[in-house]
Amino acid sequence: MKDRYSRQELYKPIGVSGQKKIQSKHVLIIGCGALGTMNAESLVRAGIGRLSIVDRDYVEISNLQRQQLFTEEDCLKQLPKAIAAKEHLLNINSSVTINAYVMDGTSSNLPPLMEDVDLVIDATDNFDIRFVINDLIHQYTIPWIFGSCVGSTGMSYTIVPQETPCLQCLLDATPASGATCDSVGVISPAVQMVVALQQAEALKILVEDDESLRTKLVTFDLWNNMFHTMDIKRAKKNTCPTCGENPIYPKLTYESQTKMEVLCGRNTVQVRSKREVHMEELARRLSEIGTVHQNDFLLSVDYHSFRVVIFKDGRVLIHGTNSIEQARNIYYQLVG
Amino acid sequence: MKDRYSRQELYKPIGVSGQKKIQSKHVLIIGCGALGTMNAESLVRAGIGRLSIVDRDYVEISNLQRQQLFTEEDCLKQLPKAIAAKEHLLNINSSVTINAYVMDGTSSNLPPLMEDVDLVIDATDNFDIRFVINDLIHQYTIPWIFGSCVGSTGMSYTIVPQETPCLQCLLDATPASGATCDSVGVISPAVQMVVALQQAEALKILVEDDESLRTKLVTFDLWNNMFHTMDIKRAKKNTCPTCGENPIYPKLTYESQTKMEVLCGRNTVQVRSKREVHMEELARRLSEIGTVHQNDFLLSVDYHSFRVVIFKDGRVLIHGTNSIEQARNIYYQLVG
Amino acid sequence: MITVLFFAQLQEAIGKDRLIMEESGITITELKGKLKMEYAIPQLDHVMTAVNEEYALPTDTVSSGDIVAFIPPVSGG
Amino acid sequence: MITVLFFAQLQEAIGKDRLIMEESGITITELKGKLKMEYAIPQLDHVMTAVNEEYALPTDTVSSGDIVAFIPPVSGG
Repeated sequence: MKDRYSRQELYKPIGVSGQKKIQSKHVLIIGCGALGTMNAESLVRAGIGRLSIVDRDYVEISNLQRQQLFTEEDCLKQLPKAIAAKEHLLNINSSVTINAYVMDGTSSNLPPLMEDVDLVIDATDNFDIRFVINDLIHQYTIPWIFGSCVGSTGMSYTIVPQETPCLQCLLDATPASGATCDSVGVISPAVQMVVALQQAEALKILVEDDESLRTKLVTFDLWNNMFHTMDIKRAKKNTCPTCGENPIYPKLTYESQTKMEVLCGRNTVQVRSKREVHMEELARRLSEIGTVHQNDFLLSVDYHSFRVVIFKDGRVLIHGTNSIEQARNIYYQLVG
Repeated sequence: MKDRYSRQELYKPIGVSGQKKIQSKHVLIIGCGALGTMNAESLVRAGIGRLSIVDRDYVEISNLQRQQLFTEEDCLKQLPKAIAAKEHLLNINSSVTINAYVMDGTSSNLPPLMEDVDLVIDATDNFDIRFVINDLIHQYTIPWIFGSCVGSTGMSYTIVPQETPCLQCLLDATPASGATCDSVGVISPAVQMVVALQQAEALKILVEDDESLRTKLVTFDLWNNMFHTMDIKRAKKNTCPTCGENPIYPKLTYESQTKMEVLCGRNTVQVRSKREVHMEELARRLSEIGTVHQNDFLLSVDYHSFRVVIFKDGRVLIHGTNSIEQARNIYYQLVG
Repeated sequence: MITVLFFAQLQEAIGKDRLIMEESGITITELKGKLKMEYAIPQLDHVMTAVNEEYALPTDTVSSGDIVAFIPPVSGG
Repeated sequence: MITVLFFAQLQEAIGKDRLIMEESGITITELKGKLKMEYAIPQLDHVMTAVNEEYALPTDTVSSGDIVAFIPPVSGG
């Protein structure tokens, strides 16, 4: 198998010594959807030493349009994404150690997974968890590569603790809502472009060529042929609660967590989040999904067999389920 | 299965009507290596109606580092790439019609495959075949999407007959030699970036949104963080032998073909090509592979168990094989 | 004259991906204010702003010839 | 003063990905000539040239402030 990585070893900035480094490293990918599967496949083909994957979902038919690795059979078997991915990844490269965690990553259960990790790759679908990761990687001093996509657009940015501005510096508060793939769709080239940007940065970090890291945030729109880079040095804040001089890691506190509870006997889950809700914007976006009813205090929309009611203070009721897992998915699919 | 393409139908420039168009179209991918497998997987997930794939190679261990779809088992079975790809693609989406052609695409055998095709995607690894494709798609009036990558760099450009400059306009002659993955290596993010660019253009063509097509040639280097677009309108030549007013399709003539013949009893294949050879450049590049011996008339290099001798007039001898197929691979791997 | 680029869902709100505006010497906050008067884009409060490919603060001033980009954070993945 | 960008294998020949040159009013052919005198880059005859992101002909003139890119065709795939 000595020729396996020959094309990577021939590439001078990696070489034989870089390949050895790659094979000794451990990467944690959080999320195993479109960005997660493609990042995972890329790293496994590249010969990463160890790969840990965290995901709470099961393979669904609507995933197959853009999520690599998964097959129709995975969907029929309703396999958890992390498990299905692991199986396919081992068929591609049996020499990689793969840890699959079927769980909803939170500030409570992610810390143990941060031990011994050289790089974290963001493949999540909402900003709640991204801010938690942002705090964790600063606490553990691990670089991470932010990536996101929707429609034909996407963005990526490499965050190195003590070097670059962090996500908190860039986005003062959790965005009220970001467009999600479940509301405006997504095409696979947008996924591929984000992964290309993430993977190039990942390889630089793994071979310890930090000087080559991109220092800019990239945004693109493939349908409109736009590619934009933004120098974000100015965004770094000394007072940042995550990467500033006196970090308090605000998203790791119990109070800041988005909480879900089953409302007894009502076939309803209640979600309490600290995030601000912009009602008009949300209404406009949800109107793509179904008829939105709105008054001064709340808006409601029917989504599949569920009825979702969103209050101005950020509280959300999801009627039609007693499952916190299911409610969480619906919540992030609609609110982002 | 009605939700299968929901994320693509939600994306407005595609929508339900665009999805129907995608499902009625036929795409031909020439080459099933890194660019080919990823383009194929992307189209099959997107629900393309019919996909034809042409490739002459077998899966090898050094492919697995960057070529999607293929597994260690394909490699052990030494499956032809087109066949292995077809099998994996059908597991992903059983509703797509896939034609796999295990053959070396040439100006003689490609014409029948051009019938009834809506789009051609370039996933080849040399300019000889690209110029043949360039002629064919103008003769048959089919758009095609050029793509190539090596190291951390790549390029892509969409060619629409009667609209844009063609490959012949852009590159007056076949480049003497292009860097190849076998000489300077390649990393998978470069592949992903080219495919992202190609697939976005492919979707625009398939849903007939020609106005959104990128009109520029893109070049990038992911390791050096460069992204460059070039407006190539000025390159269009009325006298172009392929896309000009009096096309003669020069690469479709018998004389222009690269010819291979077994030299009887010598365990050697001779290659005769019309292309110019730049000896210094080639020597420099081949020195990455092995010790190059050079004199005023030729240079020679040992490559695996073969000895390759390249003459100034473009003639090449490949010692150590009687197989034209094997010789052809070596030739394109080294000369590009 | 400044060029304003819009990304992601802002394009839909504006109806195109860029605007040429006859403005100069105004702050980012003022520019956003003008855009909000003309278009229904409430989410303009939650976007990142770049001027000539550099991160910009709300108080930064935009001059003629500048390229301003409004980049809403995208959350999907 | 012009900026010259190099892609793919040209970077290795030059030793970096860009050069700032104190030139103005010379043609692309002349610029290539100067580069070939200074660096061992024979393949400069087989590259595409862009000036300010537009395809350039060998006879085009480069002025101060221009960005010239030399783009060798990449063949792999």
